[in-house]
Amino acid sequence: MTRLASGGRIDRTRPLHFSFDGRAYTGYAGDTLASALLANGVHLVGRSFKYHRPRGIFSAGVEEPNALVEIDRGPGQREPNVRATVVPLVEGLVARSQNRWPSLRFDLAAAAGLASSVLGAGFYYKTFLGPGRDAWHKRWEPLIRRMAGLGRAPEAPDPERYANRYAHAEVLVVGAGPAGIAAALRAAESGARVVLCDEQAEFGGSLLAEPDAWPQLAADIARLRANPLVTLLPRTTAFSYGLQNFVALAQVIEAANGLRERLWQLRAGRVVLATGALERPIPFSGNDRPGVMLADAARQYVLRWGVLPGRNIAALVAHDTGYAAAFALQDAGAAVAAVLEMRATAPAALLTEAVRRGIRVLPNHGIAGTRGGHRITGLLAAPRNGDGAPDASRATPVACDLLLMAGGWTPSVHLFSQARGRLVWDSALDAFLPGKAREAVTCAGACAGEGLTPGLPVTLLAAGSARAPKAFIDPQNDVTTRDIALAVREGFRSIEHVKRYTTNGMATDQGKTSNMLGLAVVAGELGRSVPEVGLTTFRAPYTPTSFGAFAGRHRGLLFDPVRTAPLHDWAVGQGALFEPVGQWQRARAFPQAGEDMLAAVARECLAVRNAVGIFDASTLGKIEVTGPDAALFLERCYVNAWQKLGIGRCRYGLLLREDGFIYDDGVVGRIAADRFHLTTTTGGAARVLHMLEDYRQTEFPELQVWLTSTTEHWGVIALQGPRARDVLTPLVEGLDWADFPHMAVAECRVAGVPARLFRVSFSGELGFEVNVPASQGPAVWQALLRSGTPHGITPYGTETMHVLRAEKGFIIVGQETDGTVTPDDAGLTWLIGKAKTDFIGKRSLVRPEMLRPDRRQLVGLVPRDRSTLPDEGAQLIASAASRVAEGHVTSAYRSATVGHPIALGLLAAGRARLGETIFATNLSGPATPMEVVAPCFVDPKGERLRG
Amino acid sequence: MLLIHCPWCGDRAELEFRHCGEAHLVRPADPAALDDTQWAAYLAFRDNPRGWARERWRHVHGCGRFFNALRHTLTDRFAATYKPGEAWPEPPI
Amino acid sequence: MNGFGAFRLLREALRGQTGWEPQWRSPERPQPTYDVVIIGGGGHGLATAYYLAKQHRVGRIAVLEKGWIGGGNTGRNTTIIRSNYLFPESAALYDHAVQLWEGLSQELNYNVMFSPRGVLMLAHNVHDEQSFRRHVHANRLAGVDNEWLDAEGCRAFCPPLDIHQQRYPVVGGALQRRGGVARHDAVAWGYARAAAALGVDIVQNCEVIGITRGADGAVTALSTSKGEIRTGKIGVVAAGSTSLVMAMAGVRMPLESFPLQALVSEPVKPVFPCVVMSNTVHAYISQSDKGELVIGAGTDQYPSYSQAGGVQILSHTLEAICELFPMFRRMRMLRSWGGIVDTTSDRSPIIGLTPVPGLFVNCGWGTGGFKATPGSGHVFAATIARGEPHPIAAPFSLDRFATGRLIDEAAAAAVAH
Amino acid sequence: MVELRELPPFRCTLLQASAEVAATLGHRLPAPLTATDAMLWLGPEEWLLLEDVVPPSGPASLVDVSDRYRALAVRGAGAPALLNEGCPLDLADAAFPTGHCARTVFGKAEVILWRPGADEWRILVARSFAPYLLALLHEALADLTAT
Repeated sequence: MTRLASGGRIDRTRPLHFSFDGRAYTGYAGDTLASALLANGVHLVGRSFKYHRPRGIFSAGVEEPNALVEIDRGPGQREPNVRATVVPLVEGLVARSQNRWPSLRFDLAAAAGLASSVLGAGFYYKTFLGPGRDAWHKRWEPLIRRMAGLGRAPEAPDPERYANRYAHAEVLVVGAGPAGIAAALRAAESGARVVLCDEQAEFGGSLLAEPDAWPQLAADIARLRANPLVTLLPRTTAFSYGLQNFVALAQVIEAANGLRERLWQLRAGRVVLATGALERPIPFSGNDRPGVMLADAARQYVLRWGVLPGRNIAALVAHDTGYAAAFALQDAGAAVAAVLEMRATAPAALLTEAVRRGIRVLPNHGIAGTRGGHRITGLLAAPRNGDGAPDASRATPVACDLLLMAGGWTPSVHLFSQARGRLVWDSALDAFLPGKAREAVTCAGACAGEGLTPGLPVTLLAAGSARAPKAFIDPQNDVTTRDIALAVREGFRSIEHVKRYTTNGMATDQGKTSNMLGLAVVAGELGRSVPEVGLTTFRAPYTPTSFGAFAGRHRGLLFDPVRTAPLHDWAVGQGALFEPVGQWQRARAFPQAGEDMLAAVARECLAVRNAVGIFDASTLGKIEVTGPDAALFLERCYVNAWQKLGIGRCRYGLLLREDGFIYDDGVVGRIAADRFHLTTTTGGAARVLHMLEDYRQTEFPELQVWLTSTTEHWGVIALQGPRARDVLTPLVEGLDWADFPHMAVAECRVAGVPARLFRVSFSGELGFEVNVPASQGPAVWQALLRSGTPHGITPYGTETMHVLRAEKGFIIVGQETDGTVTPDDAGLTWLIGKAKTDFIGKRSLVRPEMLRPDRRQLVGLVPRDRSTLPDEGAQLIASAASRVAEGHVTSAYRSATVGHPIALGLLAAGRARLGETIFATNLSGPATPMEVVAPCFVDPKGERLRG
Repeated sequence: MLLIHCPWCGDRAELEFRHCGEAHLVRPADPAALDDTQWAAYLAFRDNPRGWARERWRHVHGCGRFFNALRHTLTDRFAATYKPGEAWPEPPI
Repeated sequence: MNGFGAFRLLREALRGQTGWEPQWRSPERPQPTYDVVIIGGGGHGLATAYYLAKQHRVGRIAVLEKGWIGGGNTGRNTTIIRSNYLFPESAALYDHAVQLWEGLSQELNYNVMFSPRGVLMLAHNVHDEQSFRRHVHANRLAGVDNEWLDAEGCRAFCPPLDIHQQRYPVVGGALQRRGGVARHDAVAWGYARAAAALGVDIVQNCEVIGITRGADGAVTALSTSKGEIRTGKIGVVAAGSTSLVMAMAGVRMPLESFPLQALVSEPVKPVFPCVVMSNTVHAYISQSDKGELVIGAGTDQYPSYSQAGGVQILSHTLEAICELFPMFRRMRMLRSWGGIVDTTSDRSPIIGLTPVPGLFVNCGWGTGGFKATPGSGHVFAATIARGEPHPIAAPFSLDRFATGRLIDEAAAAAVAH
Repeated sequence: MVELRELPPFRCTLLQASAEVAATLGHRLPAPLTATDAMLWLGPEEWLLLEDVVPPSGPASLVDVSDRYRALAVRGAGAPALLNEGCPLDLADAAFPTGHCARTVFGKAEVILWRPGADEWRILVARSFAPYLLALLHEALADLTAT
């Protein structure tokens, strides 16, 4: 066993059972999956991306490039590419290795490694060019795709929930190591709201591997926990640092009730970044074998988790901290075969201590190669030549089962850089450090370089490695020093080009350990310094973040609000078919037993034409326009004339954009001299109000006019049909029927409820729209139904509404119009106030393009065979063989009233082509001959609606 | 997500606002007097500066007011927000 | 230029990859005089230079790039290629590009990994259905492939798709089988390599700081961070920075530049066979050959040159992805990035002449520029060489904003690019 | 603990007028960003009146919007945490003291939020958005203490 008998922060009284690749293992509470695997002697945990080389546990934290596993918590809860180093062990955890077949130990795809001399950086750009133009897509791409791609995506919907939270704090501290805890304590004492987050389950950071510090750590955390102004967020990663100290945090919760993660979006007065530093690996041949590990990670496994990851270790050291790791492992019972000191000499004090411990230190040494398959078994220690490369001819073998790499430290400046802070190269420390900040941010601890000491400069760490075989920089993507050198040779000089060409730093660890080394190799190849080569930009996320956390609760029915009108529940009870219209759900038809939608629509249409129909029009947008200048305001906005509209009268209004195209339409009624009731399309309610407010506030601020949205206040019930008045009359009080012609509006009572009653028609029949307070809608609807029963009242839906209006040639904005249609195109020039010198869009109507005689104009269309229904969207062509579109079908329906299909369309110079035959394209057959007719199929004189 | 200072409501999250294009474009008093090029200049042609931009916002999910802002388009930082009709502030140096 | 191919790859493997030379010449400094200077070393600019040299035999050509080639929107998009646009002018332009894409790897001797795996645009309501069917009719009439699938057909084409989502179920979709994706960086590098082989100077880290006009108003020279250059023809292909460059010549543009973000997931085994776009729920997605899910977001609402955008935009996009593909909630965002997209008021590009003689512009591609790269470069090169618009480019003139002859794909179709 | 419940319907009127005209109502006008028992400040020259009024003297807009909203009450010390599951405002005492009022958003719905008491909060939401808002709030409530 490699688990130590004592020590570490694991709870040996709480064993936890888990499995990896089907084998059962045991760990303890406090373990990560990685520490538990190591405790069970498991080093081989994965395969690399490209060459499928064996991969072991490389680190002890989020920077892990190698130990990626699949965690399976059940259907929909399978998660790929999870870093074993950050997964807290829980009872029953099921983990599997990835990217191997048939097994982790024997992976056939590892044969790719044999061809690695061919498959260098960017090889795929240079080949797969044939045979044939589609060779890549047809032949080669499928092969490449199968080889790539690490883990498996989940296959079932994720049953768990994700939450969002907005938060504010005077101080956000990122990182709960010693610097972060100290900063949080200081801030909390000043009475500020403090949020302290850390990506790990336990607070303490580097202190968690320093047993002497544990009592004080516990006391500090207790103090923070006792302070009500302090919010402690463990397992929470600050992954995005945006403008104005807006930081996004991903918190892993995994609550028993199914809440998995929460995305915090936090605005902070000041941010303290205490994000620490990451240890640098070292490029040398064979540095990717399982058992090659960052030195400090090995130390943490011993001291924090009580695991001894190797019995006979060697260390390659370029920084003093490597000795602490080697000593810690020795203290825990490991033999130290050798310490290879890359520097010319080891620091005297450390050398003395090593000698005292009986450890052999080889100065100015590197590694010429390693041995081993699924785990390292030995290395070739070699003195370094003048160029820094190990001299293989003078190498001596050293047996070991664990090799530590201590390449020095890179401060974690990711978030500082995301916040557009400037990074400056500190040549003494050989690292980029936070410089001038753009945000209210402080860096504390190792991420600011505090407490760090220099080791061998990174360019020397990489010196000579560019010619070494299989010296990995990015062990997940299998990017070697040679790949980087090749890219430079091929002219990729910008570090961004090198990154993209080699994929260095683009693996799931986002280059946390590979970027600096890649930079050093490029610098070496170009003969420049690291800061001259520059740095790739740091972008969110700091670590990969669940899609689910971003989406939060906005899923399923909560993805977008489902808006329903007051009569919705009634319609549901009637078994209506619904359609989404924007966010609204609207009843599309009310099929009776045995009816399909077409049959229902035919029945509903005939009922309206012959008797009376009732329709929920509540979703129409409504705006109350009030004030002494209300009429003048409308005059300036809409194309129509409004000043002379009588009180109690209505007009069909048309609104353009400044570019002259139709934007919205609707009936406007004048309730009083200074009060209009304006309606908009369902989809246009918000945007019309926004546009009118814009003109009111910014273009015409001198007008005394106000706008109030009343869309949600009024429920609107349309009664349409020759019997509509008969249904309504018994229920209406306070209306002078004698003065209530078509296009009139009055305030009265309907079924005892205060109402605004419009006499308007979108069907061509005698029609009314009853506006009542929304809460009264169902009661009034029921009263109308009762009153209408003797008259054959029939509820109808949006589809019938569409057919009825098309039979009359009334346009629907968004169906007949598409943002490119002018009033004249739609045959609505008659609406434009003749005496008006200006309104929104008027100037655009006289641009040359708008005056072209061949503009597409609204026409009616009837199939010559009186039976073929053309497709909505079908193109109109002059002959069945023509390839030139002259317009398109905007609407097409089977009309029960007319007895054959009817359509509306936009046709070039259409109004002059009545009687012509035009052809409508058909996706599954020859084009349909259509007769061009006037766009009105029922009661062209409009006598019915005046009845 | 930007934090925007509404001249009436103070600092609020960008979610409550709508950007409404370049500011200080005055609708011509007599559009009919403009030729097509001049009218197109009003409709479509914009400064689109890299640097300080004068722009309009509306606190659409707040007090509903339109206002103007001076914002740097390279850093997205606001120097000032101000009410319609007020003179534009000079950009910071 | 030594050719690429399997044989060369093997030969280089045997000699330790030592025989590769720089893929394109990148002189540190420009020459003092050129016949044509292209401002902007993205895919469009490099393609323009390539076709100028290849097809129009222009002798001295420079491409000036402020940073590194392909570092703007070329390297910051979701690589979707399609041509199923509504208006014949647009369909002609984008289909011209698709036809060039189909042979581009061979043309450039550089594998740009064009993968016509099909682009499926989802309809979620009656209005979408009407709009997309109109596209299908219009495209087929114009000889551009596009077909209508019902909901089950959509799921068959894209098995991960949940067509029965609670909120916005899928009612069908428009499928363009010739549409697909390509490797974005390779497009820039491939054009650069092929153009450089024909003698084009590609000067990186060279920022244009002024444009000089002669007494007749025509361009005569430009000044750069690397010195003065005399030239009689300038092609501006500067995407988000177009307004700035054109202002140097005193030309104001109908453009606004917005941040556009995109993101990728961690790589996974092949799970997503095609490209799916949904305008109603606002997202588009494909899977790269590396295995990453490549996901597009909408633009932020305010103009910006910061190449950064708000996290709420990413949230909005990922909500939509999780809605269409609920099994992806446990996938993780690996990288995100932002581009600067220059948009016109009708959401169609501007390609052609300007009021300044000798100054040509190609801009306004908004969120849809990558797919047009070869076609855009091809017609722009012809426009510059001949001094008059290529027939396919002619409708996309700058004066359409005055005449009103707009090509408003966005308004007409409400379709994201 | 946090309690969430829907309030019964109530009458309300939207007033838009200059401050001088509004002052003729006889009510004390709430300061910007605040509410009284009778009136909510919604914006400059815009108030929501919760009591019946006689029209002010002078040009003004009064529109009955009683049926536009549904009203919710949230009570308890944890209310700000619940509200911040969808609302981006800083709801701490210093930023949003008792008596404050704001039109803002919750998730994808616009709401009017005000704080009549230290642990008392009110939400007005447009009628058609109410089911969405209630479902969001109830789900968030269930998760509020989940660990």
